[in-house]
Amino acid sequence: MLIAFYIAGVIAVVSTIMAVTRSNAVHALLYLIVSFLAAAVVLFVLGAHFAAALEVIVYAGAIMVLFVFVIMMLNIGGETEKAKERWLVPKRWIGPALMAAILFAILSYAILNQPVATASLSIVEPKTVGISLYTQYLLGVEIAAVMLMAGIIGAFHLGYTKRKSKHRFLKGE
Amino acid sequence: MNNLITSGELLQLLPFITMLAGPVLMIFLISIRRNHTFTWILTLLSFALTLAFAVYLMDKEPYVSPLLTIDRFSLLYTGMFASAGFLVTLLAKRYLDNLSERREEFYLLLLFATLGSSLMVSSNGFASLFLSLELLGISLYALISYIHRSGKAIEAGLKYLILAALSSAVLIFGVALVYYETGGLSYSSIGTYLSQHTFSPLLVAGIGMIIAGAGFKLSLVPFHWWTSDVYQGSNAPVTAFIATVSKGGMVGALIRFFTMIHGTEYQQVVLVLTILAAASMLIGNILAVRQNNLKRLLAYSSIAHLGYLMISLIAFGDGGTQAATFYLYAYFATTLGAFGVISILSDSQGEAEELEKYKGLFWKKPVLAAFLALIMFSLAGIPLTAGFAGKFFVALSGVKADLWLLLIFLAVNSVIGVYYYLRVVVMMFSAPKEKTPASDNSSTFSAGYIVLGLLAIIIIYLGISPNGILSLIGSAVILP
Amino acid sequence: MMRYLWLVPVMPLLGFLVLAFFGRNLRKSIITLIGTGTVGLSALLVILIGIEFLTSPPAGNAFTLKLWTWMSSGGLSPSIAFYLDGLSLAFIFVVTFVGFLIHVYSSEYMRDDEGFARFLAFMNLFVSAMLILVLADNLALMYLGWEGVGLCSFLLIGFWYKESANAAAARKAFIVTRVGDTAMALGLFLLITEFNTLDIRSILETAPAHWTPGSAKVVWIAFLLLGGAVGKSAQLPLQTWLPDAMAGPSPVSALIHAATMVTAGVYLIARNHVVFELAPIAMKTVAIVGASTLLIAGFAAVVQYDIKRVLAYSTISQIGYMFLALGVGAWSAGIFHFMIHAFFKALLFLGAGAVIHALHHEQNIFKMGGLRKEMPVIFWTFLAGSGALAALPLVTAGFYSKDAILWYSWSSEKGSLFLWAAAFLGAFITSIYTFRMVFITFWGKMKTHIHLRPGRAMLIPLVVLAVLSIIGGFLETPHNLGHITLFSGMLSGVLPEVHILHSGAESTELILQVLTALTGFFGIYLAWHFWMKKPGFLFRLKQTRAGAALHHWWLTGWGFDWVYDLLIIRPFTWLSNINKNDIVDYISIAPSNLVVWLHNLTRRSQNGNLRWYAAGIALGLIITLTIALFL
Amino acid sequence: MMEQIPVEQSLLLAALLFGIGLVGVLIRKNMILMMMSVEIMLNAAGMAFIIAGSRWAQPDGQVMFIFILTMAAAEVAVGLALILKLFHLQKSIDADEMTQMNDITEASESN
Repeated sequence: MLIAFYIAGVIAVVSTIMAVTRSNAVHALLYLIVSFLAAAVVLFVLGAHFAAALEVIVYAGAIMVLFVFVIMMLNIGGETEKAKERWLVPKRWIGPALMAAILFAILSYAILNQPVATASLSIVEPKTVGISLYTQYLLGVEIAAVMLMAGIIGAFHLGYTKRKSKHRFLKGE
Repeated sequence: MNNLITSGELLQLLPFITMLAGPVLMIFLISIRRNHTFTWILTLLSFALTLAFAVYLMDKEPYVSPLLTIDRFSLLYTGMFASAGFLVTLLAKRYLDNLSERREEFYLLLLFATLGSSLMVSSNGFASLFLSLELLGISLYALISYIHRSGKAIEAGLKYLILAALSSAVLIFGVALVYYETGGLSYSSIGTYLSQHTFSPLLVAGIGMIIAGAGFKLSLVPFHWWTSDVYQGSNAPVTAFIATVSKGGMVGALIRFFTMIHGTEYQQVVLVLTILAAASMLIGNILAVRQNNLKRLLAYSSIAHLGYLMISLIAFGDGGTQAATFYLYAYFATTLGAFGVISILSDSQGEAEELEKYKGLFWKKPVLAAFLALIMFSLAGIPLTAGFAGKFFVALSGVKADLWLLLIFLAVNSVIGVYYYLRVVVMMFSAPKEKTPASDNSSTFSAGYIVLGLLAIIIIYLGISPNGILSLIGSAVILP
Repeated sequence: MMRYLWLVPVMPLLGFLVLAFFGRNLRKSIITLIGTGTVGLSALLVILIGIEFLTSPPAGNAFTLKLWTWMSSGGLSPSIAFYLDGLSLAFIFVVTFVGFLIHVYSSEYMRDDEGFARFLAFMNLFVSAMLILVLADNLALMYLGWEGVGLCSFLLIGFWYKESANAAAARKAFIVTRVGDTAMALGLFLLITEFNTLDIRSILETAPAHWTPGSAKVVWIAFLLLGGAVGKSAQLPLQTWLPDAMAGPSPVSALIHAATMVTAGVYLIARNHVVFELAPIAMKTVAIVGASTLLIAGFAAVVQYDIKRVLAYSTISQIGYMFLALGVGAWSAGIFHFMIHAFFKALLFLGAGAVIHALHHEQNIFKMGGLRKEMPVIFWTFLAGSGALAALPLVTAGFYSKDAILWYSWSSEKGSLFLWAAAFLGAFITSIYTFRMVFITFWGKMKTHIHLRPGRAMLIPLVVLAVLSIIGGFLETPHNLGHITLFSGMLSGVLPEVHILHSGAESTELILQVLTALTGFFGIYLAWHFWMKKPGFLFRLKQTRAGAALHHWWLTGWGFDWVYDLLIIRPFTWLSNINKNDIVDYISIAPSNLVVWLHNLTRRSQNGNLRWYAAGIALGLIITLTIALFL
Repeated sequence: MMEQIPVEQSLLLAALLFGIGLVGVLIRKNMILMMMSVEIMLNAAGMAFIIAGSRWAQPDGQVMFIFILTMAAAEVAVGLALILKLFHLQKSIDADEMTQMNDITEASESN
């Protein structure tokens, strides 16, 4: 299991780096899906079987597909970005990478400076998760539902286009 | 299943249910037939009912569940947000009338956003806080870009979305670290843990990230970047909403969090908050000094005002929370008023955001100009306005907690503030450059004028006799 | 009668409200009636209350009238309450009475202005705010009045706001005084933390037991309060706003300089005299600030050609005298000078206003002249005021008040030779610039045609004030001249007696009096000599500065002039040259330049670039975490 | 068997993913990929929750993970709609071209 954790972890990190650095948007997304799958393995190893399944189904399966759809709709996959192949000049990434490195250093300092001895991990069954979700977190689920509704209404409104009418305020623009 | 909701608890949740029932009803109505005015009235009704229920529940038993605590404190804030939402709705009507279609969703989103903000204050743990924060956020993304044929609105919406999601990620990562360390998501369990253990680096990092995420919503320096662009890009009623309700929710949530964990007893927390407050006051005011766009000016001034408010949050005990809440009231009234004026003046030429447009306003619309002058005086903290009383209480709480450095910052910054607030006033009184065409459809804004009249009364009332509100706030204790 | 004390500030406030809301639709006669009538009624009320107060003094020589609790928070509950004692009585008398005369005057002066109602409304509000300031029984209410006065000055200085210069002057006045205000606010907050009360009286009563003299806290508080006083009273280094404040109409200047606003600082120090006496170094600073201000402003006044600016500098200089008096512990002398100054300065401003009005808004004194015969009433009243300002011995009130200050700056415990010398030199310069102004304006040839003669509403206040400028001094006379102590008697319960070091020095006092009187006359003579008899001399002097042989010979031919040149003209051209470059202004300009510079610097950060903003947030996060973890 | 996995290392993995996501937000000009990078950060936060939940043997961590998932889905929906709108308006989804509003071009020169 430990080996699985390390292998999945390395794959997750490498594929995430690839996802962030690829110039081709579709490639980046595919790497990201790999990264999410690896993350799912990590979650599984950590004992969260339910979450691992959700990671695959919702994150890699649903959300990422949405991204792919939009990229294909806008047709910005390959060529537009290819033209700027040399986009990854050091000037652009060195600052952000440095910042992220510092942030990571700070966080690892905090993580590794634990006064308490390392606790062990244990498996949390999907059943307990489900029960807690619908008892203790019932109101939370309700709020999440409202949140999704707000998202749907917002996306519906914003996605709507009709060319002929123009807002009176915007005639000047 | 002893945790399912009983009918008695449903009654206690009424203010929130009202804000939910309104949209549900509206969705049904929209699916049958769209009617702007009717939806508008329904929205107003929902807000009014929310306020009424909040007032009604004030003296009833508080509701405590694993996720929400509905006590007098949260009801006070809910009432405040509902009133602000009511006023924003009044202002928005004319705006949306100019939109040819699809006007009704605005009100749904507005109600959702207000609900999110109210739930933030009622949250007694990070799970519900995160959810309600995102409910607010997601409604706001769409509201900001609501008039989505404007490039500016889309730009503002996207900027806000990316940055808000970024800061949400930071906040929630911080929460994860805190949870990892303490084993609890509710404030009370974190508080219990803290009272028994020392502050470990991981916990400090977690709380630091939470403060950073909260600082984004409050637009504290250095998390303030979005403020001016979003204020400018979104339409004036929504800007008023962002400036008030969305920030107020976070202030309330922070107050509850710090009360439960006794956050201001830890010098790391105090140090970080002090630096954020000082930087916000200074940078906010400096950015506003020569700003020629009224919306951006108000954005920067709101950064500074949240900085002032932070003083009382840091001072905390001895009326600090009361001062913060009172300051929020004053800030709500003033900010809503300012954006009310902007939305009344906005016309087919676009948003009235350039200061140049306000040149000689006194000669064309004396009532509006006088009102805006009152707003500016209140923002500048001239006595007998709400702004003065708020600043007075904030300063008083700072004095009691011996926060002299911050007080000196407050004093210096209010001088800078006076400069640009008066600049607006002087602008309105100076002679207009050229003869502007007679103002159009000035009689149809009666709803807007009602809002302004109400706010003027509130601003002066809070300045002359703040006692009533103050004792109300004083009675609003936070339940564990 | 004292129960009606609350009406004193409320009457003008009512006037303000009525005029502000309905002023547009009222006839001018009714506006006049409301605007002046309300202030007149308060003045009447003050006189009645004053008579009752003096004839049958209330217990403890003070009277408190509590109306309602303003707000209560954290154990503090400032109330709307008024407090009357000798000090506040003196102030409210001057504010209402002189204020009333100014209102009467402006009812004619401003009658044809389109904003007549607005003008009177603001004036009423101004008077009301000042009354609240001096009558306040607690610090919060006092701060309310203090800010209100500032706000009204902003509104009135910028009254003719259509010209951007006027609006700029108004803003300058508000912001410069605001700098002082913030210092004062900090001082007040320190006082609150020390005593946990806002009540002025209980603070002052417990202060001597609370602090040891000279302890750090009390010194801090005294200096912060001094900051506020310096801002409002236009003393060094915050005096720069006052000359610019001349942008407002003349009655406004009269009100600001005589009855309200600039004297607020004097009131603040006098009211908190206990604090200052516990902080000797702050007291000393008050005296030094007063002495240096009176000199610098005096020098500046000599070279001005705008009649209102001459008067403005003279106000700064005279307030300097008051500060000097307060600084040496001669409290009642300072307040007495405040009252007399209010009479003659109001008179001078109103007279100047009448002249300006008559000459079609001509303010340059070199374009006036010869008005002595054309406008006799104005001339004689103006002369009375000038006499008082220059402290002509025996016959003017200014002599008695200024003489007291001069005497105490020498003889009091905290006085010194230097302070006396400064005050003495100041008196000399005062007589020079005062009579320079009088001679140039009223003597010589007519240079501008008179187009409008002042009517009765303008002349009567002038005459009343002129009479007061002459006889007002007899309320308080020195030991060797009758020894009347009516005024200091009234203040004796409030302000401590001055401690005199050189006791029994009657002869010294007489010598000093004679000396002062002589220098006054000498100054007048010099003014006559240089600006009337040989007007070309100064001109040539300026042309051939420091060098030409002819000029030098000519100077030595006038040995006397040479001394004068060396001692007076050189220093003052030097000083006025410095002043022309507004070196003192830099002190107030530098911070604003700094702010603008910072603005331009930080503005670049708001470049609209999303990635830049995200980087900003990331950097902020790193900084936050670093501070939290490693500091 | 589970005991073999050190908690710190898994938390470090989450922090590392969080950092990489941050780099992505900062260097990506394509709005879609920017949003994608934010998703990486959110996913890392969710992972941290699960680690914490496993550490305390509580379901709360996974519950929070689900909530984060929900929020991410809603946000992506709105965000992608906005990006589509942006593309319609500007024919570009380059973040660097989205600078209509700023303080530099609207430089305030007059008083």
